[in-house]
Amino acid sequence: MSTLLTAKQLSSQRAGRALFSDLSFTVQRGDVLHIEGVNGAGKSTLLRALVGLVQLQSGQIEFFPDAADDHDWRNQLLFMGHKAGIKAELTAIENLTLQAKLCGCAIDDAWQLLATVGLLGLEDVPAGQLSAGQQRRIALTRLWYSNVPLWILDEPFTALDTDGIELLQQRFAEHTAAGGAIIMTSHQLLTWTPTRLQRLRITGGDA
Amino acid sequence: MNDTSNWAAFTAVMRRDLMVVMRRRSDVLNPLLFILMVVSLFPLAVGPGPDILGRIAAGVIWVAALLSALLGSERLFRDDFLDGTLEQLTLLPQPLPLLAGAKIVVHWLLSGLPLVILAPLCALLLKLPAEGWLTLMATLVVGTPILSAVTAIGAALTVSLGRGGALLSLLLLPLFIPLLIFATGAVEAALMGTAAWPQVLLLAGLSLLTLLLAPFAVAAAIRVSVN
Amino acid sequence: MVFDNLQAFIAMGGYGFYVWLAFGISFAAIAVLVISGLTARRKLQREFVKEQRRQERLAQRKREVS
Amino acid sequence: MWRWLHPYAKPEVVYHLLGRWQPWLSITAALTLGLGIVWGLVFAPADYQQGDSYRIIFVHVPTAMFSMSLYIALAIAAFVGRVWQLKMADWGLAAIAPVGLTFTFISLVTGAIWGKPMWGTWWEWDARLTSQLILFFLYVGVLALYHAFSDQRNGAKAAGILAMVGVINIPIIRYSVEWWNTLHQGATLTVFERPPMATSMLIPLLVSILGFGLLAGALIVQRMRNEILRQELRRPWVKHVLNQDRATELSKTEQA
Repeated sequence: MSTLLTAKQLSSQRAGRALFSDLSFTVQRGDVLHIEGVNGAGKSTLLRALVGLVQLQSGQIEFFPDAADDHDWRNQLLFMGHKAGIKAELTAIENLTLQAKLCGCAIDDAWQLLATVGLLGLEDVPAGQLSAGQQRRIALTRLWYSNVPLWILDEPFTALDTDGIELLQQRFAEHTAAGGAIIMTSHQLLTWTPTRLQRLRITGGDA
Repeated sequence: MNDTSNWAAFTAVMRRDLMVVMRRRSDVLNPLLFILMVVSLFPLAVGPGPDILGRIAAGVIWVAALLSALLGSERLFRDDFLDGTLEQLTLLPQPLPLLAGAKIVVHWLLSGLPLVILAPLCALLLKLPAEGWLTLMATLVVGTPILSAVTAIGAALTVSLGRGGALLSLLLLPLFIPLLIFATGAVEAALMGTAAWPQVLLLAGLSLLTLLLAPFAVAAAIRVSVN
Repeated sequence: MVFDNLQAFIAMGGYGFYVWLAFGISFAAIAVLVISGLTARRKLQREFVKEQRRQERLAQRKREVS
Repeated sequence: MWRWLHPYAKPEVVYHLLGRWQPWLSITAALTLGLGIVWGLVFAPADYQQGDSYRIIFVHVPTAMFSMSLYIALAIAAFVGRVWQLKMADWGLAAIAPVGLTFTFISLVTGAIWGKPMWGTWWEWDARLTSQLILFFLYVGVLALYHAFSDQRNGAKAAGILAMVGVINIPIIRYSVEWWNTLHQGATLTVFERPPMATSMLIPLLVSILGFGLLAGALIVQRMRNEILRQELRRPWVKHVLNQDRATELSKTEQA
């Protein structure tokens, strides 16, 4: 199975205004699909619609069309939106382990993982006392321990410093090299050039 | 999905919520103090004579319980909605009603159970005659799960609105009326020396029915709210 | 016709106040409902005009830019 | 069933279909209701026990009847909207709720007004009045929730869930209130439980029941059409409809 996702003729409206219409694309193993567009063009809506959080007006989304068995696609993808999904009352390490438990992932060494994303020494500080970027880093540990093929990331670089962005891009490169695919939005220019990059521009609003 | 992963997700949701609340004990204590204060207002308002107080005791305790359930209900999903965990819950492969059920159980553990434990003190303050105590406790044990489950529906419906408070009471209080009627009716029957178990059984049945159906309504409401 | 004259009709056998109050409130409530439906349509009309102006502005801006 | 429904799920088609019904429905509603009320007020004989006060029955009973069935219709619309993802059903909910609320309000108020000369009090915690009051609260909740959302599509969905929860609760509420009423042995009120009516009273009552039913239909159709326009405001066909509206209005003002 090399095709992870096909989307056909997606159209959406929000509050009666057309956001995008007749979007079609295919994502295959190793692909990076970079969705671009101005503020309010409907990038987030598109990503949320892909995972079923928002309903579209029309269109068809199919996950893993080549898969032989009809397994649940929710197991096979990872979505991260604007909100980090981090509990302010819990420490970094608690957030990490509970999150992993929820998705049923096994972690070898949680402390090591936090060190990888640059949170060495902050493991048992309540997340509410950390900066936005640091909270984001806790959430991003999911990209290291969950081995699902398809990542759908809405502005993954938000609040990260240059080191963080660099680190994340390295992880992206590893993921695509291993046959994973990424659908993402970002206002930041990538300093890394994926081998197979697709750009999708949403003109949005009044188009 | 298999049963083990469902169970793991259920306990994971419960554990996380319990851990969060343990870091913020005041959220558990405040509704209980609220009940205690409401209960102690009544002797001051209607006079401390045991005949009046004893007659209205069960009603006062139950009304206070309803109000305190509303008081804490806004927070049931608010934080999860704001920090994005609610969104992540809906994306899990496990059935959402199951996870909603976990949240209802946690809510009951943190608001219903303490209420049951606090009830004797309230009954004492309101001079409830001894014949009614056992029945009052029984109605609280079987009735508070309804409170938690229905509150969860309302909280899930209004979580994305930001200002839930007054609206939430408008939605939920009519649905609590049968609970209030049967619970206080049971205690009254006990005080008059007639059998109270039919009402308690009825409440238990309602409780089961609510616990069975409410998770589905909560799940549907969550899906609307994260939209 | 069970009433002899208009006065008897209005008096309603002594229950005039209650009968006419009940009918009056009912009529008023239904009238409010009907009128609110009509004004809602009027309001939609206004909103629609506003929307059209907005789109004209957008189109104009586009022409200026290009 | 679903296939047959499908063409009607197109908002434009429904709008024009309802537009064809609306004048006929409104006219027959006005005529039937007028006939029923005038008959009840002027031609029906006075009651031998309650005198002329019983004439309140001609608004009280029809509105009380429909207040309940409209809530059930509300829940059915919500159910259809959820299961078949029919947005038209969601909009129907927004059209039915205000009508149901008004009918409940009327039955409640007329019941209280009727109670004053009969029981000597404006409000009695009678089982029927009480459950009607709770029904009123349920309606208020559904409408308040619907209007609390800025996005009406979400509002309709949320209100629909609440309506379904409410409709499951209605029998429980009714039963509990009746039980509560007998427990506390309130006044045994017989105003609403009448012996079989004389035909001369029954016929105008049936006519006004029919009239109120038609009225509910006409009002719902009116609101449904508004709702369709509101939801589809930026679609080309709505532009066409509203432009036509404006043209006829302008020509009217010119004539005047």
